[in-house]
Amino acid sequence: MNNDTLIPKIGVVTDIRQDTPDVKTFRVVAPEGGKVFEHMPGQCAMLSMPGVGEAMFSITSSPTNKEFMEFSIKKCGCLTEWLHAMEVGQQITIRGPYGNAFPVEGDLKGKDLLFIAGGIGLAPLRSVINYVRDNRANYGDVQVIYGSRSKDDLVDYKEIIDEWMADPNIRVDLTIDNPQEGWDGHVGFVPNYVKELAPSTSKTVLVCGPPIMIKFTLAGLKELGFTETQVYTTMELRMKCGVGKCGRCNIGNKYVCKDGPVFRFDQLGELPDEY
Amino acid sequence: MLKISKSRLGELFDAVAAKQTLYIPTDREPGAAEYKKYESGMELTKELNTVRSAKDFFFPQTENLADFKIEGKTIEVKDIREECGDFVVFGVRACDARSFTILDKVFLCEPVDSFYKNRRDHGTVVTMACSRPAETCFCQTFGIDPTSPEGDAACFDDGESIFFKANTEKGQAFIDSIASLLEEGDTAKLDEVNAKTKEIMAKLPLAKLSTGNFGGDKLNEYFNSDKWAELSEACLGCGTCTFVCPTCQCYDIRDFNTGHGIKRFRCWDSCMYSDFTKMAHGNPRLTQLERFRQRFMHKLVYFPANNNGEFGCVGCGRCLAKCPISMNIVKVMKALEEK
Amino acid sequence: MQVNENFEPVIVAFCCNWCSYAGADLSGTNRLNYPTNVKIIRVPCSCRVNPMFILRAFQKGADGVIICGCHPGDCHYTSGNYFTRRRITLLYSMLDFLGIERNRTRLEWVSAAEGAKFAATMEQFTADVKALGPNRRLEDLRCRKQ
Amino acid sequence: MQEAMIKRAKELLADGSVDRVIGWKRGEFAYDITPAVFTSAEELERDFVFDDFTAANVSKYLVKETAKEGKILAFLKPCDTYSFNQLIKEHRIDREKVYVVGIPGGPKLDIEKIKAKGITGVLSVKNEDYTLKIETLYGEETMPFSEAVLDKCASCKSKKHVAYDELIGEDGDVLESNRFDMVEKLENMTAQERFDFWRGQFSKCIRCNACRNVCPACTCENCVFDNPKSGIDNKAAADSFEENMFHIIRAFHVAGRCTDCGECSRVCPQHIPLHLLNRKFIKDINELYGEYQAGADTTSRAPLTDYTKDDCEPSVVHERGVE
Repeated sequence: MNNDTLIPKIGVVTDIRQDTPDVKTFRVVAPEGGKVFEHMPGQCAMLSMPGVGEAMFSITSSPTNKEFMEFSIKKCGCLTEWLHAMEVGQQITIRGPYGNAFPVEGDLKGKDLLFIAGGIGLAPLRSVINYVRDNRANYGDVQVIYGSRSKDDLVDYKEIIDEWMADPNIRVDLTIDNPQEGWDGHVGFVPNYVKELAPSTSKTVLVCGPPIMIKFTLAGLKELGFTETQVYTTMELRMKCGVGKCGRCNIGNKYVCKDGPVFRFDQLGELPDEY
Repeated sequence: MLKISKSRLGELFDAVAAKQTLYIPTDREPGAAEYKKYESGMELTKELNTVRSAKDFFFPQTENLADFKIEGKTIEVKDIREECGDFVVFGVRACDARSFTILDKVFLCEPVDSFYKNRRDHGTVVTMACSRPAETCFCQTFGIDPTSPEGDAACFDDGESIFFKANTEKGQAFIDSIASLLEEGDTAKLDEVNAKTKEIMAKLPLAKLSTGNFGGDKLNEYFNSDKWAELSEACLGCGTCTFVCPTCQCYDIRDFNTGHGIKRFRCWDSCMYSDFTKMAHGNPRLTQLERFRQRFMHKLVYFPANNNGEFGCVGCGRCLAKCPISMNIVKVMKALEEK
Repeated sequence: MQVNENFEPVIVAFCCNWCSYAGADLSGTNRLNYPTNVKIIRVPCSCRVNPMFILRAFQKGADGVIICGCHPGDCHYTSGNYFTRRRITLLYSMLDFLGIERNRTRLEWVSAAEGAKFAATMEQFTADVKALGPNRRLEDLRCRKQ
Repeated sequence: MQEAMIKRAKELLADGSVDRVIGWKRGEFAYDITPAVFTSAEELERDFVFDDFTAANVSKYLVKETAKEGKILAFLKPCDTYSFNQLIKEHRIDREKVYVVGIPGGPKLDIEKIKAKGITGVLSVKNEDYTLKIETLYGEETMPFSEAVLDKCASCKSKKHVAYDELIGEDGDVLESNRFDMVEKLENMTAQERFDFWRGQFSKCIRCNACRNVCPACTCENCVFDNPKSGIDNKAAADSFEENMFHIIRAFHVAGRCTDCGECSRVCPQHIPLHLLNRKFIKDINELYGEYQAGADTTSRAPLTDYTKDDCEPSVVHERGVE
């Protein structure tokens, strides 16, 4: 019988990084080494510990990384608590890749890109940002606006400082919600910061973060003159199968796991408001 | 057309069951029929249809997907799939036969569900034309002709004999396998029976129900309708409608710790349940209104939007008969159409 | 019924922390033997035992379930075991009503001083369950060891 | 009766005594009645129905309804008033927000019993002097009223309203019912026979949760069977054990609180006689701890939250009846 997507493969956790007090980044490889499967930026995978649970996570590493996949995971439920408690060397199950991807080889090519992320919302965008950095010639200006509750809650802070900030070809603007000792950067919410920075409306925007942040960011972008067709986001709903059959992530005639998770805002506008 | 006298139906069942597993609808108690594995002497029900639909044969209520063995930090995945044996489901009604086409659209589209396909490949569906539709029947709303059901092979009952007609190769193979029991028969009486059934069909209380006002393009109009509050008001949030429905296909995947390994299984789930879309950080369908709306929007709008206008309902009438508060797709359609 | 001599039942004993668990301890310090079939689960009070616990024990492979608590009137929490008595009576009656063999369930009052009674009770209960054979009527087939 | 009820409901709506009315709404056919809330005289005129098929117990809806603003008029049959009282006792209903009008009870009819007689294509059902005249697609049929009565009504325990603000019609009495007959019959079977009986029944269960969701005693915000942290949450009984467990735990959880309203068996799509489990508990409680009728009042202590020092030991279970 052919392989069935519902039957998972094994992944070995080879590295665990504590990014923030409640976010860890896990490095996953196949038992024989190398990646379990290839993916495109924005796609997701089902991770599971049998007996504990299974859930969909966005793949935060770039496809240009040929050795491993990474997942940045926030502790918020049964499975994520278990994942946070595990040690290096643990095997988990993994299946995927699921969903569409950001159109990095399509509509985004040649465009000026603006990434806007809040908190753990950086996880899916990090994949795209690193993909773009590795294929820098294919894209125009690149700007990242990233904010979090506090300095400690900025995911991948080390990579941001050491690699992105050091990269002369991209611009990074960080912000945190409230003033904090040892922070001399910008303070304020992401949507307001975006308005302050007033990026050029020629850019194509990729935004991800808490729903409330996305809502206000989109409103701010519209004020600045951006249109809905310029803005992409990635969604999250409860999922079980990952292939548009189990019915959970259904919004209108779309299944977020299969037709999403990446949507342009004009596409989202056609769907019923139930997410 | 080939036929067999009804008095010899038992012989026919015995002959089929000698070669492969045979399931027939039989009476469990007065007024309630269910599909059972045929054993010699078992009689075909006189009920119009079974309480549960026939979807169980291809999409059972629970089934194992994989086993896991965990030792220390290592996990072993066991693929427990096996080629299933050939089987025949006899006596499926036209509505349920159509439901398989609808389930196929979900489970056989890429990526193909191998668990479903396995059973679909090995199952032969032998349908039975209806001659006594009930007041709850509305299959004609969805363009189904109960006097000429789909399925691999179709049977027709003229009161004395059962006639056979093949619709597919698989159905022809089935008829060939029992050819020695069949004889050529005159269909004059059968034509009369069918004409009579059609007369009744035209007189059914729901004969006028039409899908004309529904379809993939009606999303915003109906999603935002103010009728949902009233329609869903009394809904208990149980799964009766979902579980007796031949086309409802939502499922859950769960793990069970047996003490000596983990079994991953899938089971039917219902969008009517409060925890269907519940996540660690919230629930996009918070009240019964949203959950109720989802079920009917899916059947009347979302499904046709993705499947060339085909609706996710076959008009079998099970939810009409079984809903504890008698709220159902017919009432929903009628209410949404009012304006 | 045919008794399988090789069958070793799994017995789950829910023991109240204050009396019966101490009673089990005492039977140990007194070097009294009781069958190794008995797996003790310590609970703060016999009334902590939810009917679900009992069913789950059967599901996960127990062949018999016994609940031990302080004698009526001696509850550490004054009245816990009086509630236990009513609840468990009704539950056992229901299991009986559903056709589950009666000797698979029991309740005994064992005080901290009754080490001998604890050992004798377990001996007797294990023998009774052994005579019944493996639990088949209230078993989860998925948990059966191949 | 229906006219009197509509008239009274319209009066109470008109004078502002109540803002809403909960009752029953007519459906597509003669028998498919839906519980419904009415807010205007027009709605009442058009849709309100009270007939031989209005069996649904609307008391549980009052949990949701009394959480809203304003007062609601509830038409309660005698058996419904027991559920109502029990919910008051458990602080699930705000009594101040309900105006209870007691109405006569059944016996109500069960369409499934009519269909089980082979009468299909039912278009209308008329009760003429306790003979049902049933018009169908295939001609007219008749059957005795008594043979189509709902099980719960056939063993009615009481025609007395235990809670009301006013009555339409006369109050009745608590009845000597035969409701424990079947329980007794089962008790007198052997354990193997009982086991086979229940296995046959529970194996029909499709875990639709209709019994739980309709039950006026099942008002937990989050049921153990829906709670992933309980360890026993399940959607479908994946094993016969889980079928047993669901029904045992559910019956146990409502033991001492179940008023024997019979809704669980009425709504079961698979006709599992679930009320027998509840009645077994009621019978045991009556025999072991003294007669108790849940919902008969709003103050007495429930048998499982009470005890006496000389209660019987669980071993009595093992000493009586048939093994």
